[in-house]
Amino acid sequence: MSNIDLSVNIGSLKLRNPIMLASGTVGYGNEISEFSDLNKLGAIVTKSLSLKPRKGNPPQRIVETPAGMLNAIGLANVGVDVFLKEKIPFLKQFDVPLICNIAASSVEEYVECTRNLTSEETIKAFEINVSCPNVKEGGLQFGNDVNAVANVTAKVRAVTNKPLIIKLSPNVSYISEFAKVVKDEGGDAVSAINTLVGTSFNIFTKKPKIFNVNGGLSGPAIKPIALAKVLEISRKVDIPIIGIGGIMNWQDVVEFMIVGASAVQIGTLNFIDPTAPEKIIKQLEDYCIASNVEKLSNLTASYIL
Amino acid sequence: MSNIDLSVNIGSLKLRNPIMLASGTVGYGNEISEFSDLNKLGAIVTKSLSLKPRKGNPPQRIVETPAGMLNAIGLANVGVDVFLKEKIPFLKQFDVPLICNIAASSVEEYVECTRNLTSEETIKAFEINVSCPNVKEGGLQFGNDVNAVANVTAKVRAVTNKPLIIKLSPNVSYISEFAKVVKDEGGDAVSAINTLVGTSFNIFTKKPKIFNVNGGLSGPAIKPIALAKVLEISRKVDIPIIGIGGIMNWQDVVEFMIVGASAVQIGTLNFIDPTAPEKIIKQLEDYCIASNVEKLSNLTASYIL
Amino acid sequence: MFIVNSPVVETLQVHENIFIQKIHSPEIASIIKPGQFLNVRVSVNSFPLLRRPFSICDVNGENIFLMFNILGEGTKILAKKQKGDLIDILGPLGNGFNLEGEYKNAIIVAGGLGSAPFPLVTRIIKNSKNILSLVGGRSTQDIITYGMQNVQVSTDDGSQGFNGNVVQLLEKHLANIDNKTTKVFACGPNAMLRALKDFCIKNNLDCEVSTESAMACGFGICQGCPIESTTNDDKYLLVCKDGPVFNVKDVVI
Amino acid sequence: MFIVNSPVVETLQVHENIFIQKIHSPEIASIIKPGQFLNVRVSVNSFPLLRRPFSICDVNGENIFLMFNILGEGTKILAKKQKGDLIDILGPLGNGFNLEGEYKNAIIVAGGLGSAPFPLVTRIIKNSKNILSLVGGRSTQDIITYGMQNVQVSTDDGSQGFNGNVVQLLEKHLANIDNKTTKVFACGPNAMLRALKDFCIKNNLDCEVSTESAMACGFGICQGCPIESTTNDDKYLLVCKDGPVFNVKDVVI
Ligand SMILES: Cc1cc2nc3c(=O)[nH]c(=O)nc-3n(C[C@H](O)[C@H](O)[C@H](O)COP(=O)(O)OP(=O)(O)OC[C@H]3O[C@@H](n4cnc5c(N)ncnc54)[C@H](O)[C@@H]3O)c2cc1C
Ligand SMILES: Cc1cc2nc3c(=O)[nH]c(=O)nc-3n(C[C@H](O)[C@H](O)[C@H](O)COP(=O)(O)OP(=O)(O)OC[C@H]3O[C@@H](n4cnc5c(N)ncnc54)[C@H](O)[C@@H]3O)c2cc1C
Ligand SMILES: Cc1cc2nc3c(=O)[nH]c(=O)nc-3n(C[C@H](O)[C@H](O)[C@H](O)COP(=O)(O)O)c2cc1C
Ligand SMILES: Cc1cc2nc3c(=O)[nH]c(=O)nc-3n(C[C@H](O)[C@H](O)[C@H](O)COP(=O)(O)O)c2cc1C
Ligand code: FES
Ligand code: FES
Repeated sequence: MSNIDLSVNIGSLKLRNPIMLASGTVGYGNEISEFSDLNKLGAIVTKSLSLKPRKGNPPQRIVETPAGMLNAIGLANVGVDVFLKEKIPFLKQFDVPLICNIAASSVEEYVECTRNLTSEETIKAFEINVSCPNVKEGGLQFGNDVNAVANVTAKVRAVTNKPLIIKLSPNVSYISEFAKVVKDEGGDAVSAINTLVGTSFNIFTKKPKIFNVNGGLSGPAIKPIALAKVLEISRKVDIPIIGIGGIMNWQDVVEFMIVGASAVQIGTLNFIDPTAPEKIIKQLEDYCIASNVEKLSNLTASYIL
Repeated sequence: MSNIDLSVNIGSLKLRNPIMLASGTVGYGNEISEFSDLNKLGAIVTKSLSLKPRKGNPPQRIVETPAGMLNAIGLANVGVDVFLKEKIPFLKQFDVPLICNIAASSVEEYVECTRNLTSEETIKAFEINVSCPNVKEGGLQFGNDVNAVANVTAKVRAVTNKPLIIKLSPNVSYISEFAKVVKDEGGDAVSAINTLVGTSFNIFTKKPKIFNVNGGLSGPAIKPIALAKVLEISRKVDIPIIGIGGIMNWQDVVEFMIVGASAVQIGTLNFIDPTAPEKIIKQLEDYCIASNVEKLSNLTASYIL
Repeated sequence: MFIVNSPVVETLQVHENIFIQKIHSPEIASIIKPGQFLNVRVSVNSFPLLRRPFSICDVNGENIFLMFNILGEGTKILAKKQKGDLIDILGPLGNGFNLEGEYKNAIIVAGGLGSAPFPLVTRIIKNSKNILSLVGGRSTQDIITYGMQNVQVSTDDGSQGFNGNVVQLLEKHLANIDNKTTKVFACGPNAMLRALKDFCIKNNLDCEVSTESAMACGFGICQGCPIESTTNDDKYLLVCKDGPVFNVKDVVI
Repeated sequence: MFIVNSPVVETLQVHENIFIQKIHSPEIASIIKPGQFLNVRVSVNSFPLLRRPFSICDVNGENIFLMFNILGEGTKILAKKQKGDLIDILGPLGNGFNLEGEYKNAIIVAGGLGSAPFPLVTRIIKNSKNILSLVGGRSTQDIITYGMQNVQVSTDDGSQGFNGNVVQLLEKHLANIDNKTTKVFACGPNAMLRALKDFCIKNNLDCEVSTESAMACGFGICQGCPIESTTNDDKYLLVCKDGPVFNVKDVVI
């Protein structure tokens, strides 16, 4: 082993490397553990949890698009109680930071979920999903309303001392305004980006391919947009950023770090190659050696404009 | 010839078919006329014109991304005067509706451009580009500010009787709010979408690949997003929509019409296959015959949700 | 469940648009169960982005067989793979058919490409069970009987065999079916499976169907492949993990 | 300027990473000028999305030749094309070298893949002009002398020929160059062209360079390929349409 330092910090959360598995693309860890040594990863983020179990949307939930995919899973999840009882014991076996992602339909539900989970020591941080197309308040999506995001951040902050990450919506004009209120209300970091709203229709039936009509676009198609959002936040707000969107290889990880990410999450790629995250960690190490980067975290926001 | 009716109306503008060539992807028609019979097309839209000539951005202006490309041309154009003097005579030879796209740095410039062009009979309609990343007012992009869009629409409306199309920015939370003010202020139609803000970095130099840092993302990668934006407008606002974004074949045209487009524009595809628009028109006719569609315009907003 | 890079041995075009691909994959061949499937990455780049699911069609020694038709870009690329080209396979996936049990007569019902899993099924049970294979399609060019035994054919347009759908053909056999000693195994389009379900429930026939769904991962992490359960209203089953084979009683098709 | 679908005759690997592709394209072969280029669609799907520009390397009867190395996905796909595979070519594009004129001595300066356009140039002028070809690269494996005449080599690491860059090699010849009867034709990386420009202007040498740029369309409609003009500050020139060949005096490199 070399003495390359791949570790990164996200506020008070220290990760052995910047590679996290994104919410909704790793389940609760079981399946992916058959392909990959979870202990090698920076962190894993759970599927969005809600207070009660959610059945999710009827089929069809996904469709492929050019260099991307749309999904409208509808936040199918086991709910906080079953998660604590049935999923945590499995995850406890591993020495990988667990980040709990929470999705809810009201500020109260966000708060209650967090409160119920925060004493579980296996959980190392929270990621609040304010950007899922299924979460509405007053007809507006939470994630597109800067006051709602400020409010959720403040209220959740009040009930946990663990690192608090807010996962931002890209479907806004200026994402940095949202990062700013997160910082102001005591959030520790932001994740950017969640999926972009998209749709796809069957031209013969004239019906949407996805039951929910709209889905969230992920995959390499969105990488340029995600990079621009991370760069925008990085230039305007002093807050750690977790970069997400279309990462397919180690070069993409480096690119996200250069534009401002402290760490990254891998999503759609897990479906295509669940062994990729572990390989990417190795490749990042090789890159550091070849490029004389002693501390990978030095890359963060190292862009030259 | 069959008696299939491919014609469509955009307000008072009648086109022989819905296939238009998008602004910035056809120059002023000269080059593309070597590949394609312009008289077959529904319409061509000029490169964005400004009052004075613009040099545009230094290289590098474009970069390829997964199923897409970023461009930051910087609105390089010959300016209104040279356009009238040198480009119009060439375009006069053809029997294809010419739509003049205008980009400007202030409301006054939009108005003056339109005023100077509106008496030229070759020009059949105006498309106002409020969505180019290079057009700023008060630090905010025009296209992301609903009041600015309302204002530009009203002021330009006052100086021309020709059909007025506003080309909307997709970099907003709710594009239908913008379509609504366009309608309210007397616009005849909206074009959706312009490019999405994106970036791409060279990981070795840590510099942006594009001189302007950000560029506009186009191509098949953005098609699901463009479709969702067109559908959103179609469901909320009663105004003709010109669908744009990632069209690669006749199926994509049909898909845009189903979700609400009265006509479409082809952009990036022109670079790859300048003969494609003409082929697509033929294929649309074949499709109509095979599917017993007598009037192609019946497809518009024929979605079943 | 693992990922292997296995070389194509040959790609045969067995029908106008039907290909059988023989792949040397001892790892998969040694553990696969009939009715399981593989999730195949047809290109190393991101076009197409997602893997494509294919039933395991047959196994012979260290070789496995896929059967497919060209539908879109993915299958087009796959069909071009030649001897020695490597294919990135994730599998085996799903549960497979339960071929064990006391039944004496197996009725196989296949619609179109639904024939794909049955060569292996046939190979495994042919010495212990009586097999009747009913193969249906819209027209004669949809009929695939590769690797099947005791085949009867139905076509919607009457161009081959019985004129009608394959469930109607099964109905014609009803008098001769003893539901205590018979089990039905089926694969095909949803409309066929739905009709078959009604028929089997009405006639109290034990029946397992292999279902299809759009899929991203194929192994349970994306939640992209729900199918409604008849027994649990709070939760969908997953085609990729809980299926693709279900007892018709357990799912809403 | 048109679009043709032309079959590959053969793809030769002439060097570790250098390929020469022979394509049967009578339409292009009959009208191409030396220094022009073609915009090639390497796949029918959208991966990669854009065409890839390549200089015309040589023409022989109805066949044309491309020379390229594998850089990314596009050239990787191109290198795999075999006899009979069709290639979608848009061209010919750009202006080409002006080989006419009174000059007696042609000096060809090529860096790395910058050798690509010179086999055709050489073929055309070899009977009427004296040719000196200076070919440079970082190391011996970058040296491509295919189709060139009277070649001298320079390498940055001294592994072959002159130890230094190709402009320094040219400098060594300065004493023997009569700038009234000599014309320089060059192609290579920007750093080399920049140094060459300085040298030629200082020594009053007539010099045409073939430049490169990122490109989308290749024929003037996207405005994606600007190059700064020395004579008109209000407007960029376009590499694809006004170039790719420029007199060094006319452009800022
Ligand atoms: C468990 C399972 C087992 C399968 N086994 C086989 C098999 O053995 N042989 C075989 O030929 N096919 C099989 N399929 C279907 C196969 O996965 C699709 O034919 C294939 O993904 C099409 O890929 P493509 O890129 O060629 O087409 P695409 O371009 O992806 O699609 C072309 C058309 O096919 C439709 N389509 C895509 N995927 C599916 C799907 N999963 N089900 C139904 N329609 C679809 C699309 O909507 C589109 O209209 C199976 C599917 C599943 C889920
Ligand atoms: C007028 C012109 C003539 C050319 N003639 C030849 C030729 O005869 N032989 C030849 O091998 N190449 C030539 N090139 C360069 C050639 O177009 C690129 O090598 C090719 O596009 C790379 O495609 P790719 O998909 O393999 O690589 P990509 O995946 O597109 O890129 C791989 C790497 O190469 C860089 N790159 C991509 N395009 C270019 C470019 N245009 N210039 C410089 N770097 C680039 C990328 O930034 C990236 O780092 C020419 C370019 C131009 C503009
Ligand atoms: C199938 C699927 C399900 C997802 N579910 C969730 C979720 O439950 N909560 C969440 O915050 N993000 C969810 N996401 C978004 C991802 O975490 C990630 O932000 C997005 O996919 C972009 O990254 P990628 O391009 O690498 O996939 C989901 C994405 C996919 C593709
Ligand atoms: C190189 C390039 C230049 C463009 N220039 C303009 C422009 O000047 N004015 C404008 O309104 N849109 C411009 N566009 C946007 C296109 O008109 C179109 O809205 C966008 O490219 C999406 O369509 P596509 O995916 O089919 O390319 C440009 C697009 C590209 C790729
Ligand atoms: S396909 Fe991903 S869970 Fe079934
Ligand atoms: S490459 Fe499009 S104008 Fe030159």
